[in-house]
Amino acid sequence: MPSPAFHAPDTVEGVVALLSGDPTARPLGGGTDLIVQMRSGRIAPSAVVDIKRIASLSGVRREGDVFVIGAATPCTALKDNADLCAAWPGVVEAANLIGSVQVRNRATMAGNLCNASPAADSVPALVAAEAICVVAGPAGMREVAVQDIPVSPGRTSLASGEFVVEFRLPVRGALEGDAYLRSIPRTEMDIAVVGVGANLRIDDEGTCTAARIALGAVAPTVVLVEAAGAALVGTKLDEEALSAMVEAVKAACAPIDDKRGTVAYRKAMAGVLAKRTVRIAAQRAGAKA
Amino acid sequence: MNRNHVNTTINGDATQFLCDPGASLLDVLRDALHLTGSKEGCGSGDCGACTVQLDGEMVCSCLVLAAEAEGRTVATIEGVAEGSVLHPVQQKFLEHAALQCGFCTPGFIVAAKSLLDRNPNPTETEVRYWLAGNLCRCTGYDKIVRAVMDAAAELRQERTPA
Amino acid sequence: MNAPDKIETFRHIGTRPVRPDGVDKVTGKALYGTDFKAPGMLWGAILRSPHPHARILSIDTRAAEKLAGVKAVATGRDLPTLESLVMHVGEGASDIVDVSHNCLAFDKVLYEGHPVAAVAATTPELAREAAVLISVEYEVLPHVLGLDEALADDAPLIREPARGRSDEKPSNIAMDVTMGRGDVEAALSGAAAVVEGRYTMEPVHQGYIEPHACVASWNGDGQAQIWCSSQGHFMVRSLTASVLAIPQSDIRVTPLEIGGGFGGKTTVYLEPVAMILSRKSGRPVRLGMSREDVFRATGPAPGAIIDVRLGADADGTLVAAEVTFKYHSGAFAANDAGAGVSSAIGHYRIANTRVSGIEVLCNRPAAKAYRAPGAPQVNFAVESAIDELAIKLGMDPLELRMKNAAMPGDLQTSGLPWGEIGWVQCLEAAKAHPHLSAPLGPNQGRGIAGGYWGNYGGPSTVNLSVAEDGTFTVATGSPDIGGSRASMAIMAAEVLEVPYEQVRCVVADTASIGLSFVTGGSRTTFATGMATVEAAREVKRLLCERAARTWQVPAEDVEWREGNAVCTSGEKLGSKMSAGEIAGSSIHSGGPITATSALSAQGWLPGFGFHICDVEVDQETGHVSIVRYTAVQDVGRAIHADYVEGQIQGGVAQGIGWALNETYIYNGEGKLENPGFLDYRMPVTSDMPMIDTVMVEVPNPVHPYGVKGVGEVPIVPPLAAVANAVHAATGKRMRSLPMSPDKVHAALHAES
Amino acid sequence: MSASPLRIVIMPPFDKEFFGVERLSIDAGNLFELIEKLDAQGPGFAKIARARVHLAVDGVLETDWTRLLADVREVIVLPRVGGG
Repeated sequence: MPSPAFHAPDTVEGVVALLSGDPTARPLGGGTDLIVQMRSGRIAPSAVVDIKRIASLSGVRREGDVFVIGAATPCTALKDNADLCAAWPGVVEAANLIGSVQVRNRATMAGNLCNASPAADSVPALVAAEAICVVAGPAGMREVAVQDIPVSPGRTSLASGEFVVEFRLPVRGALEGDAYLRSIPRTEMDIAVVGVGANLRIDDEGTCTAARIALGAVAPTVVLVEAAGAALVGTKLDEEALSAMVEAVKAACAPIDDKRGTVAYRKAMAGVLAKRTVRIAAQRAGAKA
Repeated sequence: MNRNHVNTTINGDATQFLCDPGASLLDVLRDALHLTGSKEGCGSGDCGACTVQLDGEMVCSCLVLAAEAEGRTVATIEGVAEGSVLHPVQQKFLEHAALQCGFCTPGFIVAAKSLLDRNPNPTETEVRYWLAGNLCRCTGYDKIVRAVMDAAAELRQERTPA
Repeated sequence: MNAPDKIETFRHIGTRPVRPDGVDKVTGKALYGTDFKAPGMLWGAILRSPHPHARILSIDTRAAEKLAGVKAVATGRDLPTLESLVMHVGEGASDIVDVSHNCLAFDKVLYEGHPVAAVAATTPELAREAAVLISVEYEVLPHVLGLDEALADDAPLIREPARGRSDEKPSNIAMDVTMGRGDVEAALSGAAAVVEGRYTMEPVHQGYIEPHACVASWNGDGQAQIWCSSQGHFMVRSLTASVLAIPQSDIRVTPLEIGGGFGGKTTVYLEPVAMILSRKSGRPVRLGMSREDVFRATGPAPGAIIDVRLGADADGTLVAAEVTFKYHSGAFAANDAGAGVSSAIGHYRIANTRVSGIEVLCNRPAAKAYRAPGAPQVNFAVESAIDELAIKLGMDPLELRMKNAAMPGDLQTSGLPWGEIGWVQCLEAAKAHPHLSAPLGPNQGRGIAGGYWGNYGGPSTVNLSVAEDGTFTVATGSPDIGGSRASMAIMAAEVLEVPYEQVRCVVADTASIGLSFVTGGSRTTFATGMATVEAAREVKRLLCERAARTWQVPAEDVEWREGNAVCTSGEKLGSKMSAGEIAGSSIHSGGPITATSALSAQGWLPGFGFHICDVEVDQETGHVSIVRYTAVQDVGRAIHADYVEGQIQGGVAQGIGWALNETYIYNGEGKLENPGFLDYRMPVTSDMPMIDTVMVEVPNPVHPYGVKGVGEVPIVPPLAAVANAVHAATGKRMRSLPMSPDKVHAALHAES
Repeated sequence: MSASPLRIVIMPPFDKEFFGVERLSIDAGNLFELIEKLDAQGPGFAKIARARVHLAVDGVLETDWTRLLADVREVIVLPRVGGG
């Protein structure tokens, strides 16, 4: 068990150079997954590259019509940006369900995404939000939809030398809302048994004009259930529409039995939580109950 | 063996140490710097017994690489009291008997102090959720929550000009 | 020492002073088992079995030994071969051969995580690296985890046929206990109402936050020191000496602060191994466990299959009870069945009873005591069945319990009569409590349950010495897990009629105080407290006697009042000498003043508790929230009221965790799937409400201050209290623990 | 010595494990002597008695085995229970 080298470059290029030169090197954000995996012996990177010394990677900022969230921003820091909280409460809440306050003071959404656990809390919310992440690599910067990053448990689509530098979310108008709920056995400190992110837009009449529903922990990766969104569009989010949405959600579930939940329970919870999540998102969008 | 040389500030004191690049901040605090007040209950961020403040934010020191402490400030349980004068959270833990074995206590005190530093008037629910990352197996949390609420009340009184 | 000193008027008993070890613990100064380091110390690591059951064919340690910085390697062959010897120094009896083989496997590994070899090196990283270099060749054997599976005819045998059973067919039954009287079958067939059910659960862990750790230093002359945290350093000395076949006096064990035990630190896992490594290396050696090691290789409480049948007359008189259970023993013989039998139905007066339990060997870590060991499991079944019976009879469940409650003089399951128990007083206090009549919200339900634990007395030694300034030091041999130093100081100050702060209490090492049994069995405040009171009374007598000789008056003319020796008659009438004045001149009055009390405390009494639990159930998700909880308990008399309440609250929280989410999860390969706090889900702060405690005081007439023992009772009733509340909220009877959301959901939506 | 032999009640598991009976009549001056005599009838019993056995004298647990048994009617041999 040789110790990894530790690097803390202060430029994105510096990180890319270190990562591209060494296939087992890992970027270090909050470390709340990486360090646990190193300690347990599950991974043995030859180098750890701390990205927190790069000023532009920490914090939330506005660039025109876009919120830019640096990849090294800890989850709790998202709450300090009132505009982000008002526009994307579901994303901020999802990120602030991970672990404990101690963990969230370190953990980042980029780490949550790139750990590629199907149960990651922030990912269904980001997918529902249609978030984009900017990836830096040897070939420069590219934009990728969040849902295209994880490919299977523990694996991402990032190429050698690539790492996520930021998330981009649009500034929101009125009549839009998002939400995230998860099922865990306790009230805190658990991995999601099921997670559901919802993001809606309605018109002045209360008719849903756009909807994205994403599920966590019911498949090898977080899944965007397009049929579920489609079931809501054009409706007033009435019981019938919600039931159709729930059926679409259940149909999209392909969970496993494991120590955290059964197939039957996960399917049932996906439906229950999808309905609850959509109701919260609708309320946030301004729909009449 | 490749070792990192780290300059940091611990409980207000400029501190230097050499560490294995894979060593956690907790390892260095406990084994190199002999600050054993921060405890290792799990090594995976699930028990909070190793809670310290890093640049003012509470973190599990088992989930921080020691090398990351370069140029940053670390505050541990050993720095919570001012000399022999206990912080109100410490005093209230004693008065409310909010500890039995006491092993989780340093982590709880650092976490509770972090809460009260930013929110001097938390509700019971806020206290309970803030402290959810700190496991206690002895007390059932009742007296801990009471101690933190009482410490908050005392801090509010201290901060209110007479 | 029979009668209480005074009736109800106490100077210190029942107050809530700050514990003497408090400041050290809130400032991080206190040294726990994991904190101690010796100069020149080596770091140890243990190689553990990846298999639940395998024969060790060979162990090759050469590569590890060659690694620079490695100073010693040990395997089971380094431990002496021992004759079977059953000892009772921890909690329950254990065979010293089993203790030895659990520290380091000899020829077979019996569970995943069973230690196979150990190394000591100059750094922890090197030690871990070296452990991995040890190559072990295993012949993997079929394993068995389940109770019924382990009892099947073709089950793999965990060990050779048990002693004394050579005439029987070999099986995995490690212990078999049956008690009872009367004709259960006849009574059940004549009963107006009968309920029966099977209740099940997997093992759960004590969950102390401090992992096991020790430092051992064993010199060439045979003398050794061990620094560790445990529930009893005399237990550590005795078991370590026995495993190593060396004299006990050659080992000095210094107790460090202990970060929780709950019964789980009443045996040795690491100390004999650290000793071997130290002897081989000539250096002090530290061994510690990771959290995963703790879950995989230290004693969980047994899981269980429990069958209950209860019968009652139409008026609610219980006429028959039959309880038959199987407990996991794990890899070695455990002790929970006996306590399970005596803790099942003794709280009710029932003419016809049969309670029978067995311990079943299987490929899991050896079960170890966990707070009222063996009692919560059977109590869950019995108190659930009582609830069901009340519904069947159309009776209020509290009235049913009151009608049948055992009283002093009634027979226990063992046939012995109950002493001065306070069960009825608990029920009456609960009946008067506003919680029982408080309104419930939607989806809420209220459950009640009662239970008890026998408690214990046993050997304790206390030395009480007087400093030259008249202040007092109490030295005990009982590790302080939850504030017992404060309780001892309170009792001594009460006897000596001095301020609490004038008495300080320490836990002395094995060379500095006489034998004391483990802090367990809820015995410390009772037994060590009895020794403290006896020593304080003797010191008081000595102080009076010194004053009498100083004044040249008969001893009977001097009394101790308000912390002073006072002359009560004659010429010197009214003369006073403080403890400081007497002790300050003690060098000229016969020497230092000190008293030792060494006793085997008898007359312990069981404790009874009655719990009221309100839950709210999310009908769609199956989540159960505890919204209100009240625990009533007969505590005998509370010495330090805060720590009595704290024991009750802590026991309730552990019981709630057991009821709702805690459970061992093994996969098909016999490997533990949840060896960490992430997936072994103990209650967190936000899971819990405040826990109201009601201390009922029915003093133990044998103890000078009426102490009964408090710590274990409160974990007994919560399992059924929660289950009965879930039933009240949902109409579903949960007979399998834990009542996790998926299981409650499945019960609520069985049709879909 | 007691006036008439003591009634000894052997609780499970010791009845089957050592004696094959549930009741015995034995003369003994104190509990140590009783254990010795029980060992003669159930070889091996003395060896495990300290660790595994509680003795109740006329219905009350007695851990002092020097206790004299004159005027005692019954001794119950029952399993010792551990605590946590």
